[in-house]
Amino acid sequence: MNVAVLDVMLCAGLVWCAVSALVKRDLFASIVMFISFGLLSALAWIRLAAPDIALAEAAIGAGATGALLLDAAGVLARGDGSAAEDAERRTPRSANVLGTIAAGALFAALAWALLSTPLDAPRLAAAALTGAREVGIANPVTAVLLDFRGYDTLLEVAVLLLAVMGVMALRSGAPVSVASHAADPLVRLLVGSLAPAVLLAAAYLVWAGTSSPGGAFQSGALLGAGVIVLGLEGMLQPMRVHPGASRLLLAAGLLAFVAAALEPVAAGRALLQYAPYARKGVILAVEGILALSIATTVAGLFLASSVTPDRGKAGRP
Amino acid sequence: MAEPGAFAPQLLGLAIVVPLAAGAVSFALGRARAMAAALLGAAAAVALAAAVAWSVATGGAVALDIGSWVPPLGIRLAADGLSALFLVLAAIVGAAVSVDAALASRPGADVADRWLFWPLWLFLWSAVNGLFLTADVFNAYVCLELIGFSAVALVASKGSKAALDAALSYLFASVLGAMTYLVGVGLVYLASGTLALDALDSAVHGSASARIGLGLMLAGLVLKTALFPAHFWLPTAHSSAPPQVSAALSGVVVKSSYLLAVRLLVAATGAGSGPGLRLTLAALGAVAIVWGSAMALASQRLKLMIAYSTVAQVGYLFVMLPLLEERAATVGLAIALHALSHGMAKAAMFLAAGDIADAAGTDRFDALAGVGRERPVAALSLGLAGVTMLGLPPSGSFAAKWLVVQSSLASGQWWIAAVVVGGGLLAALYVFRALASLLAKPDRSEARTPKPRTAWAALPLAAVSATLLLAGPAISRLMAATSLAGR
Amino acid sequence: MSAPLLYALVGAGLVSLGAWGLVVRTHPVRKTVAANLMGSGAFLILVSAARATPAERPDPVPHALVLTGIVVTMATTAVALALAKRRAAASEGHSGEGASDG
Amino acid sequence: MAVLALAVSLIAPLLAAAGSLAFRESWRRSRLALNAAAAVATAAAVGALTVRAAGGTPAGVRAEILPGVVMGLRADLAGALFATMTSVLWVVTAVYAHGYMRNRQSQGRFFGFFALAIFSALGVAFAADMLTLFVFFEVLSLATYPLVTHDGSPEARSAGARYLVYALGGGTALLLGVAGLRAIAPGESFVAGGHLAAAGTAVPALRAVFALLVAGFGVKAALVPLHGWLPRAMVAPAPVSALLHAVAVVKSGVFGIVRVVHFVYGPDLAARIGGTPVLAAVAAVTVLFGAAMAITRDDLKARLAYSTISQLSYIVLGLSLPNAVALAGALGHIVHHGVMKIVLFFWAGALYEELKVKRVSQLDGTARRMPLTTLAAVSAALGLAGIPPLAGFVTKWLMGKGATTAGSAWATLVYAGAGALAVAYAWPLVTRPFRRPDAERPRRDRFEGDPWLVVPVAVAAVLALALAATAGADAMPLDIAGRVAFDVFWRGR
Repeated sequence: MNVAVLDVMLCAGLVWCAVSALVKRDLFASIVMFISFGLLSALAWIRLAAPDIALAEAAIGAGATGALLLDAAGVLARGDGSAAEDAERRTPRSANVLGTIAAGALFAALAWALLSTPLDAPRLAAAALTGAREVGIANPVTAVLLDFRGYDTLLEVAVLLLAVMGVMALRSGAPVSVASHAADPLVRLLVGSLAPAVLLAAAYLVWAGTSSPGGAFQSGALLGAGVIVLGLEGMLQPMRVHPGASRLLLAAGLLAFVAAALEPVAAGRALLQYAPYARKGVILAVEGILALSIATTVAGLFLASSVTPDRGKAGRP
Repeated sequence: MAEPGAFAPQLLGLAIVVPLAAGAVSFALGRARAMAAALLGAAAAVALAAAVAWSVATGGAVALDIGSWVPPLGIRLAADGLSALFLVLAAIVGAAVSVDAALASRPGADVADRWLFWPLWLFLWSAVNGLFLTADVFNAYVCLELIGFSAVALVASKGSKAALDAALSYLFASVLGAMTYLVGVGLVYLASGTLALDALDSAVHGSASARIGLGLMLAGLVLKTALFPAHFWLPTAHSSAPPQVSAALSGVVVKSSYLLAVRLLVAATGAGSGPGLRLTLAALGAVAIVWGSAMALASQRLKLMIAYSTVAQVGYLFVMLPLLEERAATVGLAIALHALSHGMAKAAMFLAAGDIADAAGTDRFDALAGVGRERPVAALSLGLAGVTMLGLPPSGSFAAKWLVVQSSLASGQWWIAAVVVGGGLLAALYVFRALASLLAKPDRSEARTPKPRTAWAALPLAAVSATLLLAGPAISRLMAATSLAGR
Repeated sequence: MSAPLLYALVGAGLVSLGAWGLVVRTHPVRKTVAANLMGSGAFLILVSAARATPAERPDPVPHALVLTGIVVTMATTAVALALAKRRAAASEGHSGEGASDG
Repeated sequence: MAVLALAVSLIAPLLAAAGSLAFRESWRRSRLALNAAAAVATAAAVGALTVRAAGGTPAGVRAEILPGVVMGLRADLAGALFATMTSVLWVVTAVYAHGYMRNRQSQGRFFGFFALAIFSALGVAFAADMLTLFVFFEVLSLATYPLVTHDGSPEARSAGARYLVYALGGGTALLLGVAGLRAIAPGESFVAGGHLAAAGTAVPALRAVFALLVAGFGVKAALVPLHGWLPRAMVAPAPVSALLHAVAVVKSGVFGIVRVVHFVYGPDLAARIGGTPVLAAVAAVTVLFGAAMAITRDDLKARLAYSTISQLSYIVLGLSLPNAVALAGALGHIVHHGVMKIVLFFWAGALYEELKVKRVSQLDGTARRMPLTTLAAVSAALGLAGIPPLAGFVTKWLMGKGATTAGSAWATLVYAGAGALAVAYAWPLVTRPFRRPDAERPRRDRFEGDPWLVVPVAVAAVLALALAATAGADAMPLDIAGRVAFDVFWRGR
């Protein structure tokens, strides 16, 4: 796979967006550059034949993270952040120079390491691909994600639930409430027509996950992003989500996965060792619940934290 | 089960997943019943840790291939003597922290009315167990992140401005450490084609990117373990967090990334770059001991002093490393003894400091006169924990100091013995300054309104750590199932 | 100079850039952006290695690792920004109320 | 059965310590009962152990704590001697402390750490090897710190800080010494006559280890220049000064030196490497320095403190002379001096409690107010000065005789000189109480002092007199000391 013009352009774009995201004076401008970096990197993943990652990057990397950053910048830049942060305390010149030298050294070491070892070593490719065929899951990434290294994914779902708990703790325990903003009708129309398509796409991704690019994370992220957009447009009546229900929904993904992991142990097999006949069924079930849970988490993370602190006072105990 | 040994591997998985599940259930149950579910989960975690330690003591090292996929494709959990001992440390400190938080949860206490403490705390415990037991470098990354987030959220749960500032700097330091570690994992995977820890050292031979990758991984772990000069985030975080959280952080969490660093160092000996790496880490450790003790002496607040003492005590764990090569068994035992006794003593000190700060309203030294009389249990716990800080007999850290002095005399590296012995004297300065201010007669003896909370959880912790020498036979039996010599 | 190697080198550049930003920049939002960049850089190295393997399809293991990594990075962003906002709120006015000191 | 006695002798003080700390502050009676019972049980157990040791089969237990690290307890004759003194005097002091501490705070803490100090002193006595002895020695330092700083006043805190600096400094030297010893002779337990005698190690290494060990123990044995902490530690309550600074703490330092010189190196090897000659010189200096300083001190407890420094070095000088009789005298003096000095510290405490008298110059007329206590004190003071036929004279005479037979006449001269100085500093204690007080002391209605204080003083004085009277009889401290000296010098051949 030799270097094409597109690759060079893409790489240049990536570096340029990254540099300006860090260097730009105005906070909003740097966040916009970061979001464009996210989109370019989604393209890069496709060039590197990693469709699963491209999907996740687009939905989470550029979408959810971008939304979170914009919301945070909105709150912090409006001057209610302590003056020191806004004035971007000038780091002392020496720290700046030292940092640059250290970063340069890091880059040199990394580059030298990459150049001195053959990139095209076989590594685990063959083993993983044959393993996936044995197990009967067409999409090898899903096979690795949910079977060979299922334990990683279990902990990763725990990370997501932990993030929500952290955000809730920081809003001192107020339950996740879906807030809404007024918006102009044209955007509402567009979003209204998009919503069912997003729902359908998410459902498809879960189903197709085992055989083609897709899976719990991608569909959950997509669904979550959809809910965020709906929320932003005020399309969701400010439904007073009963705290117990929202907590259960958030924890459902992890609890389901833990149940699927512990069931084999009860049946005398190893942790996370699905029974051969039920493998696809269990994986699909787990993926479904996981997708729902991730969607709630992504939406919850954004909507819960997007409630500006003063409006959040009501929730404070 | 056919014979007890067969179920042993499953214990490893349960020791991680059960607290995790308990945390999720506790979160789902919400404010009213979160504590009850969490305490149940804590009890289960303690029992599982004891079961793992028992099976390692009787049957030697235990390993579990998750989903029965053999590494490098699958993830392996492994428990040799050292990780079993660290698991037991996490269980003991975990039990004490849970009891203290439960005791503190009566109305009016600062931390436990925020019920999210319980699920966050169980996630932290499960992640620490995960890091002790994992034999897969990428899985260790996920555990490191889990620990990072739960610790940051717990530190921030205090709500004070100081706690939030500390939590933010802790978070970014933790993220930088984890990302550096991740890049290291990427490079090592590039070079060796495997993520399994024990297959690492043979695969790492000679290739430049593997050595750089390993270096980056160690750099990340050094940042997470707060070894000097990467310790800047620890004092503020550990001193402004709620007492139970500081006890868990200083007692156990700091040691989890250290254990992984030791495993990597053992693997690095294969790559031939071991000795140089260990000497630099040991030098940093020596500076950490001096710097930590000096700053502890200079601090005006009890909790800040205890936090800086952690920076110094982490230095001890690294200063022993150059001896690991030729005398792996003895130094391995020294590491286990020091980590266990310091972990328990430090947790006891923070719990006691929490109680003392309650009684005096603040933990500034000049306001603590006479509190020793009001809170005898807390003062006694602080004293007993001081025995361990100084490395005086019959504490576990004395046993560790004894083994290190022996080994360094035998292997001719005298400076390590000098640093370890000198460190004990430095610790004496700040420990007894704290004790003296507690025992001092109050100049004005107006009756303070003592809040109804006593550091009952701190006393057994401090007592066990101060007499850990007596548990020597059991610890050395467990360490017999450990091989830290590079292959 | 194969394409994966180019992307890998860009990845290395992004890691260094991210590390520089995380250390030097002080504003929490900029630090979070830097952390995300560093993550993307690391993932770029992994996936370009996956693409370069001689097997008939790219190595799925790094892909799974990167998927996990992306989700973890998003969690980092959410927690960091929530913490930054809470600290701004605490310092702005509510410092007395929510902050039980000592 | 014997191991059971060993266990009781160590566990009883531990239980007393735990109980005292756990009891409520107001449970004074039950605390006294607990401590007294524990003291009696310990004394009985130590008695049984002494009999067994005298029978030639000492009780012992060894365990491998860590791989290659063996620790053990063994109640041999020398250990039994030191333990007997400590446990017997603990009984007396427990009663005295109950009376003395009546209106003071945190008595629970006081009795707790007091019993812990006794536990560690007994541990030092029964340690079978240098590592176990070092462990108990350090626990003793820790247990006595809260006692020295008991009443929390600024002087107490600074005295405690100074005590710690010396104790931890000594502890570090000891740690390095014991590690060095372990490098030279791994895993050896004490043998009368020394177990190092045969080893062919380099002399400089032997000298270094000897110096480190003796310096480590020398801090607590208050050898000049390591004695600074002892006079300042007198700020502690009287029972602490009595038991710890006359019996447990300082004597464990001296006992440690006995173990090093006679049970690790052996007298010949110690002499060959030039260890004991240097030690004898330092001891001689301390004897004279302590006695001279004692004369100048007007504060009663300070005078007694310097007297202790001087008398301790009687013992160190005696044990560093290559002669069995001198060693027997030295070991005997450990017990005799302990009993006599405790009477004087009790007396000082009673004087302060009753009449707020702290200075020697204020002693005039105290005999009329407290005749019984003063009589006991006078008998002890005379003994201290070495006036025949009292206990102090008996052991000093043996040490002097040993010195002349060993051919080091200068040592006899030192003892004679010290004797004169001792008479000088003891004389005011004996005569002033009987003088007519110049200013009419305010009439206190009570005749003698508080019985809780008077009875222990009397009992201790009687004990001192009994020691003198039964000097020759067997099974008494002097006899046991003689046997130990015999074992060291002859069986060792």
